[in-house]
Amino acid sequence: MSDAIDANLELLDRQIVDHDGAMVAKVDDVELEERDDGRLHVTALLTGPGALGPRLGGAFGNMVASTWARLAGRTEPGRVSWSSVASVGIVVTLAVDRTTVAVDGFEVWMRDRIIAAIPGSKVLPK
Amino acid sequence: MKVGTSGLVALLVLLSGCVPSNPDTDTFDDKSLRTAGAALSQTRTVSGLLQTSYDGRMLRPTALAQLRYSEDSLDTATGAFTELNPPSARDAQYTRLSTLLGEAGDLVAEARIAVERSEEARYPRLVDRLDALASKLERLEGRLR
Amino acid sequence: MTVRHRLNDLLGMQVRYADGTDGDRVIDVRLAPGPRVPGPMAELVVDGMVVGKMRPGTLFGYDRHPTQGPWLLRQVIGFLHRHTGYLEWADVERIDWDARVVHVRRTSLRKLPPAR
Amino acid sequence: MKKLFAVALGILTAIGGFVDIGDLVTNATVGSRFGLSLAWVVVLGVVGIAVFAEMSGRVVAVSGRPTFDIVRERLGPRVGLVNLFGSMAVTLLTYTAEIGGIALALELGTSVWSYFWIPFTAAAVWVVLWRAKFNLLENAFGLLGLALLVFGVALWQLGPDWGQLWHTASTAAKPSPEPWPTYWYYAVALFGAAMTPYEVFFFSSGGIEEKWSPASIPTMRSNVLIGFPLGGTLSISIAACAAVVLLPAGIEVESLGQVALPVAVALGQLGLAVAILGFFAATFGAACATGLSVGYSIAQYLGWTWGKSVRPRDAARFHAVVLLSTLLAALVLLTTIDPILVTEFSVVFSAIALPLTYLPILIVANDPSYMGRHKNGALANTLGSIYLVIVLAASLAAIPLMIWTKVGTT
Repeated sequence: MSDAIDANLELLDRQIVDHDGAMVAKVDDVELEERDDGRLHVTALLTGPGALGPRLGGAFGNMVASTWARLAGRTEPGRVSWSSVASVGIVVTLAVDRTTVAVDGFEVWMRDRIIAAIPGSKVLPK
Repeated sequence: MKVGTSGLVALLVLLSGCVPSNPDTDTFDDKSLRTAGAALSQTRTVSGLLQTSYDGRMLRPTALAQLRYSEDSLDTATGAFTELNPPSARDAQYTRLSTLLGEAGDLVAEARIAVERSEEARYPRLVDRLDALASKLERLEGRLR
Repeated sequence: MTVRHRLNDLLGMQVRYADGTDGDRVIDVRLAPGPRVPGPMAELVVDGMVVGKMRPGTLFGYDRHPTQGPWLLRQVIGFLHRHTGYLEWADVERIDWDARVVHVRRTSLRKLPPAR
Repeated sequence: MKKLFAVALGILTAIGGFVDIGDLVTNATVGSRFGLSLAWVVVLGVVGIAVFAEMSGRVVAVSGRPTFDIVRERLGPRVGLVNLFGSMAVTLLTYTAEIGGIALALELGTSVWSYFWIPFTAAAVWVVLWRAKFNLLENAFGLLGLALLVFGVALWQLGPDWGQLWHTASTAAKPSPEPWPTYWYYAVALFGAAMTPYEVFFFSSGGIEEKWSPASIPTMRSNVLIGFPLGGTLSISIAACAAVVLLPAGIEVESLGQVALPVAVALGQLGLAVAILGFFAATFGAACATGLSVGYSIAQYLGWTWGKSVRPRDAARFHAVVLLSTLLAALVLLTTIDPILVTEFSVVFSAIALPLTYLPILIVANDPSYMGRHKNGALANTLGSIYLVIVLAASLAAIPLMIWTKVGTT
């Protein structure tokens, strides 16, 4: 039983980092797939407001999910397939680079639209 | 949402400590006490500013900046008090305090102008008048406490 | 057609025992390593459920790390979670995802084994 | 030798960075109305923030998880979000008060109206947050903040009756005219000023910025256990100066100029200039800390990339939040609301919001899966539990006291 994981306590809401430690997203929910062996298999980690909204629950949670869906133009949340997960500990570490999983659309949008336009955005703080 | 906003309004009214314009004697005495205290505080502040300026211990920009706050604070306290309709039993107290507040306002304005023009020669005389006024306010405060 | 669910749907489901009684809810889902699959980690499979009253402090972990300090909190949370127990996957007869009810073969919970 | 320098630098910045506009105003106000009869609350608050910061610093050094990661992991997304809204409201309020404080300090130095300065101070703070590296920012303002030591020198120069000062402090002898509810209201305000939540957000996120590891625990502890208490003595010296000069004169502090008056009386123009520099550095440093804390906390809750060690374009959402908060703070100040009033509210709401982040840190500091052998010992848990009760009590008492005393004005 040593490497059993309690999902709510030790997987949900954990920070996901990519293989060189860059922050990617949070584990906002976990995808379970029914297999012919009758068991539920973890097939992916779900990220973004699309996954977090339902967990917040109530009118507010629905609003979060629906607003995001309208802005992002889709209802399916960000999906990190289980095959790219390297380890689960205090953080969830991926075996791949964060661009591979491409779950941070809002980050890219904010970077290209606003932050990149401000002088000095490409310079490392001194 | 309706309950929320009315609750918020009630909280703000409570917090602002707003006083009815026709207060009873207790509320009026309490308001007089706090107004006298506020006036005393600003009068002594301005006196301190002038004294330290005269002794070359104060920076002129700091004195000017603080004088502005003291004058504003005094005007606000005075306005909030004089607009009250005192209970008949407190007419003497109302007149007395209103007069002192008026004198304080004039003196602080005089001090501001003097500092603005750097007329240090006038400071000692102003300090004496401010201190005399402060003692009167202090005595009035003592009686109200 | 592969049927997929979200863990959030399972968490908080009512547990209905064989004798029809209910009132307990799914607090956590224990995952255990399953079959080898492409990728560094073995696939995780639902192996059991932590079940009890939905009370504050479920995420504090005191029921699964019983020696965790400080003493004051351990007493308070321990008292709130005294009913918490465990169900193995084999104890689950079926999960009704629409009615959000887990039908169980047993009439009571097992004792909760600590996770580590 | 380099290690010694790092330790010394850490302690000095902890002292200089400890006092902010909330400490300045609240301690001076309390000194001018209650003398040193509330000094025990500052001691209580300083020990409290030292315990709280040491725990969160250890959690960061060992597990690499700063405050709001833990808040979400231990309270779940829903309660975590309520916590985030509460803590952000307080931190934004404090951020606004700090930027207002910088403008007030500049006004004292130039006599130019403070509202004129606000756009420039807000812009200056943002540029520093956009370009400066984390430890440059912390060290520069931390060291400059040491200028506030001038209050200790002023107190010494005033040659007060030390016996009488010690008597009022040790017996918490409340001056007769002040009613008890107001006394307890200002006790909560002082406690909130000493134990502001953003200090822990900034301190723990700073641990990530400076890449702490378990090896950095001793240095972190020296900063907290030596720097914070010395920072606390600065607060007490500000209150003592007010008690010696302002209280007898019946001057009740309502503006920053009055806070500086005792220094002018004691040390003259040079002392006053150093005090104003200290106001500027303390509020600017605190503005940077609170501004970053808003970004840190939201980014940590949502899992975004954050921090000063990456290029702004690689932490776009984090910097967008910092920019938005700065604009918001400047707009609020430009409504000519008095920054001192904003400060008074910020310290009381700090006391209210404190348990929200204190509890998760206390829990995780005990969690073996996060901390391993570095988890809380008996001392940390005893103090931690005592302060959990104190923090909850202060939080519950804050609003009733605020209403009963009409924000301390009765």
